Amino acid sequence: MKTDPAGVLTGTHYFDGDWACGEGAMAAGCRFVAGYPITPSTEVVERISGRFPTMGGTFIQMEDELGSMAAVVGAAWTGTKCMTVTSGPGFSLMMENIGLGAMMETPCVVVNVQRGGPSTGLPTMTGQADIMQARWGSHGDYELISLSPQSPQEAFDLVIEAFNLSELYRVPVMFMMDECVGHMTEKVIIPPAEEIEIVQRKLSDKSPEEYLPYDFEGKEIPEIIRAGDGYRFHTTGLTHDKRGYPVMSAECQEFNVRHLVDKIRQNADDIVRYDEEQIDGADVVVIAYGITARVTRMAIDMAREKGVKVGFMRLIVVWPFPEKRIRELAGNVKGFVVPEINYGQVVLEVERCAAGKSTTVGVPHGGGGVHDPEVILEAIMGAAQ
Amino acid sequence: MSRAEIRITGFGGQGVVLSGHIVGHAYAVNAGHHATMIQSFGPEARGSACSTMLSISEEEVLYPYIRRPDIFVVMSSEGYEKYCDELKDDGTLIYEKDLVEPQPKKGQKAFGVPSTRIAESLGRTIVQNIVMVGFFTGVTGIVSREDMRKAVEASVPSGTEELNLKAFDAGWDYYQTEYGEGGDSKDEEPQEKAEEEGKEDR
Amino acid sequence: MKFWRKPLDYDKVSVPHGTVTIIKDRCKGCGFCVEYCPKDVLVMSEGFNKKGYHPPEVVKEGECVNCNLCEMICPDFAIFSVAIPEDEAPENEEEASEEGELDDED
Amino acid sequence: MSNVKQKVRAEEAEHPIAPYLRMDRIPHIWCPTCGIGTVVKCYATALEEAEVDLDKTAIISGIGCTGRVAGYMKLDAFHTTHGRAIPFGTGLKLGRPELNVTVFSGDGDLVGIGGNHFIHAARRNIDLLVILVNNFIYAMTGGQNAPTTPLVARSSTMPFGNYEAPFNIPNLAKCCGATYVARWTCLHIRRVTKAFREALGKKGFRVIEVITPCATLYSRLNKLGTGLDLMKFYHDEADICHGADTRDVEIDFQSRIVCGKFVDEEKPTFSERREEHYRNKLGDDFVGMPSEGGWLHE
Repeated sequence: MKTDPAGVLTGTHYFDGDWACGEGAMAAGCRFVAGYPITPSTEVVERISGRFPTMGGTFIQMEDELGSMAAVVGAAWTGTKCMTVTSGPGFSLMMENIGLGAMMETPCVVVNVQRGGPSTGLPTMTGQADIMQARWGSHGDYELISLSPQSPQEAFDLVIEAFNLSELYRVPVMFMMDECVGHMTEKVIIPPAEEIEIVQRKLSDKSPEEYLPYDFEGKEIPEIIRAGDGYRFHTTGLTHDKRGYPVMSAECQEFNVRHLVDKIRQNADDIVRYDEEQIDGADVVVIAYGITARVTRMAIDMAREKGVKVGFMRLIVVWPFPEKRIRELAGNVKGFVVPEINYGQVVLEVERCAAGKSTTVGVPHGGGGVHDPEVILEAIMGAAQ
Repeated sequence: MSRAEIRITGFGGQGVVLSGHIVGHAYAVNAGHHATMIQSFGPEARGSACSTMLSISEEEVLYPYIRRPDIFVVMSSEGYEKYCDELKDDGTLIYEKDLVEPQPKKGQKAFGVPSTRIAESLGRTIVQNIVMVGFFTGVTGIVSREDMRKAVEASVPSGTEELNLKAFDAGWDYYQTEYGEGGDSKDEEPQEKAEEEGKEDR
Repeated sequence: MKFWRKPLDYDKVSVPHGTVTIIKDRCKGCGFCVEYCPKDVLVMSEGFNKKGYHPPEVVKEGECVNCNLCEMICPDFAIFSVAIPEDEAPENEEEASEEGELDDED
Repeated sequence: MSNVKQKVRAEEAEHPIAPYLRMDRIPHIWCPTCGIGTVVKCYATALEEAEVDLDKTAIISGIGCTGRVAGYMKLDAFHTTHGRAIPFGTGLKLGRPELNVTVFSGDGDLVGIGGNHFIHAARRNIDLLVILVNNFIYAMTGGQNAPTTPLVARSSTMPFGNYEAPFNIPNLAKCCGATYVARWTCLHIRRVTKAFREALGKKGFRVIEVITPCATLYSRLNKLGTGLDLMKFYHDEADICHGADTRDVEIDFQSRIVCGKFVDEEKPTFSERREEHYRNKLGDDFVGMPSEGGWLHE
């Protein structure tokens, strides 16, 4: 399916990551955005609020992030593609209704332009410390998808992918930018509308009599419909059966929650995405995502100059985690080095998958800036020993 | 040029970020290379130290931060004191003549322009940064005058293009008069040419 | 003080009649219908329903004026009345008093 | 009005509300003498009388006893998170503007945890019908103090009586910009139905507060007798005073309850104001949200 030309600002631009993300969302067909201003994410909705009135989209600045996320889940049930945008403190407030979105199996996109935390932290400076929250932030068991762009161009391209994945798997997709990428300005090339592939929401063609909102038996993803088409369906944040009716029992919980988890875990091979560079024969593999992936490249160049065989793996989709690939590499490489702008989050996943077969070295950074390449270099040299 | 690093600094309200944006736009979009701009500013909207960093390269910029700038553009004395030490020993210093008293190291080249005064003479202090961009273009020659003019036109608020181009030309002319080979270069290109360029709304 | 004035067309006005249906096992015995029936058609029964509540029962069949009050006030959707068609009993087009429950009750 | 129904004699006869309810979920979970079911019946009757397109009507509830209403109505129904029914409804309404959206929830949900959403939706005049069932207490969780619990009334978290001033809901709604504000008790079945019917035909942020008995908790904790006793109390103490100044309609413990329609005015809704504004500013460049929802529907 090709996108609506009205939302596509074809051409070569000089945009920051926030604007590029906003443009990508509009190109993906997003036509409803609810948000609450928060640095450093606000430029995304500023961009959108200037462009929506000429393309049939609605932006509403809600009273808080609780309301923003609730409005997005509501709007998703009208068939309109929708998104909200925030940063750390707002992301925390959204967790309640991100859980609702997961439970109701609602396609939507949540952009988090990460800053330093905890609490109000460093509003104008970068961080990557919400990456575990993107996976575990709301209570209960569920699986979501998280993506992490490394540049404004990728903010544009990947947010389209985020919308596509949310449609394919009926989940809220977390778009985990960071302040650096959000406020970094670079050339962004927006292709013509007919060259942008998007996944359209596929509404069920079952009749209202035979349609069940959570009937996923025999298929991985239940068919979706929308409000206002005569289905008169019911959906709830409570544990529910295939009719969407609450059922308070351990059996139904098992039926319901296992599906939420399995629909992502069992499709992880299709969802997972990463870039690899010189992995074959490498002694050390550096794993990074977002802005840190770019900083890491300088350290890798330095290490190669010193004769170390370093491979590089850049996570584009962070959740689900590329477990399979890292398990394959474990044992074949001496060590993994994981720089990230937090005190150790994704590194724990790498360590889990390495399962003691390779050493895993974290390179933490508290936030407010990026790593010095020399610090990453030191970790690489250490892991190569 | 494989890679050059530029720092532009001043106080909030001087249009530091916009001038960086114009330089980056000219180099990346109009000249077809790559330019990565990073900004840092305090939480105050006006008056605080403000700085923008540009990494320009003919190849894709991987590492987006600057470490030792090749070019340091400075529009406030506070900014000068904060960042002067990081300029490369053979770097280029471009400064606001009335606000900054630089002490360049041996080997560093320094070029001053009274950009605020020139902007005042044009009637609007606010275009000081564009005067500086014009002067910068003359000093560095990293992109053609025309590519930079187009970037100015595309980046300033609509309705203010004429004033801003005038400011740009004034900065450019100041360089030619004070440092150039003496030629007043206003006759180079017809100034309306850039208008057909698709306007970006930023 | 109230004055009752006989309408001039009193002989032409027919009183609507209805039949009350009670869905016994849905009743939770709140007694609202018994209390507020303007014609005292209902009483709480002695018997229990499946859930152990006393549902109402009709004691004055034929007195029901089909005002729907029991149907409206029942929180459990357990009682309703339907109009007896005109060929079986004379009926008035007018709905039951808009003044409603507060005045009708007692 | 289809008041004349087919005569049904059979014992298993179906109730006239059946087309509006998910009968497979009845009986409902509400306690004996709880008034919520009565309010639901009034709403269903109003839907019928107002002849609204049920396929284009969505109902949203938050959490709590009244939060279960959406689960019983045979409409597009959303049982959401605690306090978020109004913003959820805002998204639904703005995402597909042709929908009629009713938010049906309790006092704790709408003006306690959801209070911020309530006041801002009223301020923006989002086109929502809000039915607020007020039983003066958090009932589903066991009788804790609510933002509507009258002064001195006892609740499980105010065992010596409530010392916090409660919200005067009609005044709150009016002050924040609601276009239709009424209060009734669930004894006033015809008035409630009429208010619902009237409000269904209007636009803007419409708030109807319905006082209902909670015998299981509020009444028991305060020794007020059965639900029926509370209904009798409403009968004795409800004053109908249309157009009353909402500042004068606060509810004290076991005292007069002023009922009536307090506000009924026309004001442009959020969407109307938005559209008018953009038409003025952007002229023909403005493209409104299609009534069936944003781009991309085959």
